[in-house]
Amino acid sequence: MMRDTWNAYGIEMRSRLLLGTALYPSPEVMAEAVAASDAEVVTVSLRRQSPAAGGGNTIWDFIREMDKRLLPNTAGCHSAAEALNLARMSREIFQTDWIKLEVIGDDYNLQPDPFELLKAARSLVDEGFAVFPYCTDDLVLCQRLLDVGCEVLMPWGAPIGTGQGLINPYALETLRARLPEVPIIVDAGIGVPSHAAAAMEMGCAAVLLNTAVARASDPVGMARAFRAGVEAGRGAWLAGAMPKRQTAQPSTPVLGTPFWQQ
Amino acid sequence: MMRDTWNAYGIEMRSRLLLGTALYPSPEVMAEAVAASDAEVVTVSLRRQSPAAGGGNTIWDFIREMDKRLLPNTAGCHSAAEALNLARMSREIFQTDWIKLEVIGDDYNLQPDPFELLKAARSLVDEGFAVFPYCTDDLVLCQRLLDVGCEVLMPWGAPIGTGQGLINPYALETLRARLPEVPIIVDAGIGVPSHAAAAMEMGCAAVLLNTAVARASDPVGMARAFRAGVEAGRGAWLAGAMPKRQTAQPSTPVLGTPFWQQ
Amino acid sequence: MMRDTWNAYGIEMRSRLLLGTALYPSPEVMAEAVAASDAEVVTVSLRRQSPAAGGGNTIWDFIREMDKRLLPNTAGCHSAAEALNLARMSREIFQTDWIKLEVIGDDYNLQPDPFELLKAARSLVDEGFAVFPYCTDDLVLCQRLLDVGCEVLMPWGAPIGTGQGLINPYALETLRARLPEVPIIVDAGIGVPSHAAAAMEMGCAAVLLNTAVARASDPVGMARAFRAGVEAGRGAWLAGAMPKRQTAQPSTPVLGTPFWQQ
Amino acid sequence: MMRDTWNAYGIEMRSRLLLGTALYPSPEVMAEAVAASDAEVVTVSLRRQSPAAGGGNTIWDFIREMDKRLLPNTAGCHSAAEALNLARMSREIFQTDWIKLEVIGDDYNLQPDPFELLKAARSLVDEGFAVFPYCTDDLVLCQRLLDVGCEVLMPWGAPIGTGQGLINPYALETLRARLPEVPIIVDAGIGVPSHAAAAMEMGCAAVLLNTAVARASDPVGMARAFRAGVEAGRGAWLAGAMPKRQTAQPSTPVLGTPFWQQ
Amino acid sequence: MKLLINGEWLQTEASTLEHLLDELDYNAAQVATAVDGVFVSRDRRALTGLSDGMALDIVAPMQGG
Amino acid sequence: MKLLINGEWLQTEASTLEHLLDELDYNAAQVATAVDGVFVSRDRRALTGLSDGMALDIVAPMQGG
Amino acid sequence: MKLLINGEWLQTEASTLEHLLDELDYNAAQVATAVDGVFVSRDRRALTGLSDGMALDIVAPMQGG
Amino acid sequence: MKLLINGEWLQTEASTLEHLLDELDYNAAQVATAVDGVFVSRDRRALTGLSDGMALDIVAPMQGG
Repeated sequence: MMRDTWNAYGIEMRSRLLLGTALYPSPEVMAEAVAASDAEVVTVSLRRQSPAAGGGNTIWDFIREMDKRLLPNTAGCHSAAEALNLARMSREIFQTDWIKLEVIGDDYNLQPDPFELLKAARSLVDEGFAVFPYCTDDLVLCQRLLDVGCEVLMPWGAPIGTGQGLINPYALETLRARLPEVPIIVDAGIGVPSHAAAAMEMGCAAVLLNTAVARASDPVGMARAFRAGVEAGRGAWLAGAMPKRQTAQPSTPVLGTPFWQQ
Repeated sequence: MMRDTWNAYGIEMRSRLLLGTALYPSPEVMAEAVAASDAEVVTVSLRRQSPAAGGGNTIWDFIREMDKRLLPNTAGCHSAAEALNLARMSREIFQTDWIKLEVIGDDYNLQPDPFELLKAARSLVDEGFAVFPYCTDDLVLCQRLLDVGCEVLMPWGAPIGTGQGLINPYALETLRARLPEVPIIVDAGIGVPSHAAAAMEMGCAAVLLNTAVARASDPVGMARAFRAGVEAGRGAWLAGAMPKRQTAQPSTPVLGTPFWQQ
Repeated sequence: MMRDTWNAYGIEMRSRLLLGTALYPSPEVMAEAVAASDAEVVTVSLRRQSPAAGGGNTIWDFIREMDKRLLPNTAGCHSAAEALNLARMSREIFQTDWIKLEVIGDDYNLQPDPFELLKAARSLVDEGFAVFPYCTDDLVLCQRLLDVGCEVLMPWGAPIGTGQGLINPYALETLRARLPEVPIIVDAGIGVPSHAAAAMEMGCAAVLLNTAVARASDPVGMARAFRAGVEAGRGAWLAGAMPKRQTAQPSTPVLGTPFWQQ
Repeated sequence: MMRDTWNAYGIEMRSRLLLGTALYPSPEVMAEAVAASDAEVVTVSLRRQSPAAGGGNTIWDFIREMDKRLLPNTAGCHSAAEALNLARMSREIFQTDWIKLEVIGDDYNLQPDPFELLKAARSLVDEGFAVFPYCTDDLVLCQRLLDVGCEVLMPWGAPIGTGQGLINPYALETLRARLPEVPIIVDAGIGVPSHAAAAMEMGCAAVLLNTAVARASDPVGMARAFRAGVEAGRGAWLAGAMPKRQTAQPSTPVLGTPFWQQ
Repeated sequence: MKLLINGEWLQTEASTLEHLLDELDYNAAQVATAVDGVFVSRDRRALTGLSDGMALDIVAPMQGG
Repeated sequence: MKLLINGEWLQTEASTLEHLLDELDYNAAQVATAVDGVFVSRDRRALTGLSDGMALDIVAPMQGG
Repeated sequence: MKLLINGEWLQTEASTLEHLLDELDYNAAQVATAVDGVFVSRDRRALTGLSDGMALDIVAPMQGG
Repeated sequence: MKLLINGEWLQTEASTLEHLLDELDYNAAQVATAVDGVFVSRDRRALTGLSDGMALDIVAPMQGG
């Protein structure tokens, strides 16, 4: 098979599955799941460190050892100001310009706040960050994010952690059709590999998920399943799916059917 | 990974993708697509042979050379009597008891005729055939097919050749829940790998398709994509998917979120 | 508005809502709900009568007083033989040839048994009954029911009492398209008026329901709502809906939009 | 039936169907359709007037004569500035503070621009307008519109003129659940009465439409159908629908079923 | 003689279905009857003899869906 | 002096918006006006001087969705 | 004698199905046969006499879905 | 002097952010810091004076989604 890669902020990547590192039953399982997923990028966060913790920080040790590209997030931020400062702290610690920009606008559906998100994205781009905005599937918001310098979009499929899949395929297809040059990563809401495959079949560049793998009965097996699902969807996009038809059409040749007389 | 196989009529199989051999741009592409799909079973048919044809029969030569297990069909039959006689002819030629039993009840949606299908299935089982009935997703029909001795069910996902996917997931889930011991192969209507993955995520044993691969722009690439899709769905079923939730739930830990004061 | 009626077995009817009489909080509420629904036909049943009951049978007194056309059912029958005998008992008691023929094939989804249903329908038609078969949305089964003399079809929308609405609109639309001359009454599974309206918008002749009205918080209000929903859907079918479009189109004229310069 | 009204900006209304006045085959049909719809509010616009037109303006004469409450729109505006000035012009001409605020963000899906919309809404509220914002179903945007003083929300069901219905019911239900006190009017995208009924069944206050009526084969009949559909949905909301169930439940009593022996 | 009437065993000496209905105080005009799962019409009740172990259904109008 | 009126260039010598409406035979009570995209209310039309190149919008009620 | 072979009429004097296949140059091992819609197995072809108006199906392996 | 450190009040006499991290035994290379919600980079910690009531965030790498 031809080499099929994608690109974000000048980095060429092979794997189209980005994986979160939270919610796993143990650091060991996390590490094994990441390996099984074939992800090249994993998401991480910054959290308050108690002084008592000393040097101990098992999970981070595990993550560091995996030697994957890090995508730090600003999870939990509710304003542009918070997200900005957390992004700066991330850059210092993780030594990367990459930032998954989350600015939550509602504590019930954990959706992005379009207004604060755009404000934060503009500032972060100005400061040289490579912004991966966790956004809604709103075309105008997405266009604005591109206007301020984002080179990637990360619309939600469904609210974080719900596993509902792609609740508004129409909107995602509109994004894909209207912004054909931009890598779209569906982030949040994916529950099973068929959801991931469906996103890729639409022409999305990649998929980012966490809960669906971490909270499976067997996270490692599920990571492997998602890897296959993403490959399946990507492969289908490249191979060009048949058009849907309204009426049935036989596959076996009709000509020469036995027992049939004029 | 543990060896994961399934079983139909005493034959243990590894691959959960059964592939049709019709509608490909060329025999070469067909052969390459079958190889890429990793299918162990391919469907074939019998058609009237003109005497002029002599020994020549390119496509059949290609199929024979692949050395796959054959599943002959009775495509085009509209009555139990036709299907019975075609099945007998198939057994003689293909040297196998396996038969994909199709008895079409309507030329518009090419759906199975529940009545003729059941009648033909009963007779064929009596004659020692291993019947793979192409059926609807009707629970009662499926139960009756089991009652007369079928050991596998092949409900449609959507009308043949439409690529619409699983048009009635509720019915398929009901089949799966009520007949947990029977291998269910979703046959017909699948258009893209995410459809196949979704069928496998429900716990189906396998998927049979033809048009979606043969009529893709790149059949070989699509065969590979479906292989991955089936593996993805099967893997997810084994790994135990997270439950869907109505409301969002953060993946990144909330505890220790910076900037937050009581 | 032009008089819009429909016809079953030679009886012309105005109302397109048929209502069940079971599950109401009280006979009074039932009577009031039936009145509010504007139904001309109500379904009834036969049940074992204890000798102790004497003449008392409140609910039946209420039903009789409403002076509606009765459609007795064979609810609870699991075989053609049971349904046949219950139908004959119904005819004697209710003095009507009309029979809602139910032959249940599964106690979990309460779906019709296609085989026993067809057998019973054939016999009942022969005995002069006007058979209203509660059937699945299977086109071949429906065609067979017509072949044995049914003049009306009553496919389910969803399993009885679930309120899930039309779970397979594709199948219902196929029925409507392929059997354009036959009155189709969607029976079972309807939960809210929009479901009833959707069935009517497809060109169904009528809708039969019970639980959705009887188990609403306010059955009388819900009966009125369903009456409106059925009228809405019927009106839309007659008025000819706009075609769906993939892309937006302004309603307000674009010509003469202020502030716009070439 | 109890009097059931709703309220926007201090005006109590009975009818929950707001109707557009564009796209009808003739002014006469428009007037008749509005009458049949029972709408109390109709939308209007301002468009450039050629001097040659003199006093003649047939359609406006028809609208004026209907003596309905007017809701002027800012259709075609692409920025807050345009919308502001058009709103001021509307107020002068139509002598009403009411304004349906449209600020289009994309010419393909005609969706609202969340950023310009919010800016315009803030200014118009400050100038004393009663703003009816045509918005997306984004909860955060809706909350912001309320924060700047909007007392009504008008989320889209689907892109204008597509007739696709409610493409994201999850989002609309979230709005309804999170903002229970605010009148929500589903505006745009509704194609048939069942769509309108479904919106009302969710607890929306009203529905605004135009194309679905104006472009029906029989606009007057369709107006009547939508009137019924809105009443049906509203009635159902008030009457309290039964809960959906996963498994079937008989309506006819099981106790006393004949032919059954222990 | 024991009969299974509407699912319950009952001791009776009624020789015909008609007599049985009388004996049990049914309003004969308001019920329909079956013996061993087979409908017995009103005008045949007097002609329908009963014997030990028969299963009878005696039904009356009721609400239905 | 040339003005862009409703998207089309027009030659005029009208000194104010009010005069222009008169000159063009508009029914002043039935239109609303904007100059260079900014609303000009009815009572300010007489005070609104015109100069070369200005863009005017003159609008009237119409159907809308 | 005229036979309907795979949907087309053919004049032949072959007395059995086996002879017919020979006459038409079919590779007898690679086809399956039916007479008047009923399967005739390979070992019964020599025993299967033909008569005027019979409908024969002679089929071979092919692609299928 | 009382400081709000990661959401909890603490009594300290550390004059700069750098001193505070030392005093609390943080591994200075493994945390990032903010004062009153504003990021303070590593090389500015020594220059950042502390005063009563300031809110500090001291964060370290963690799993995330």
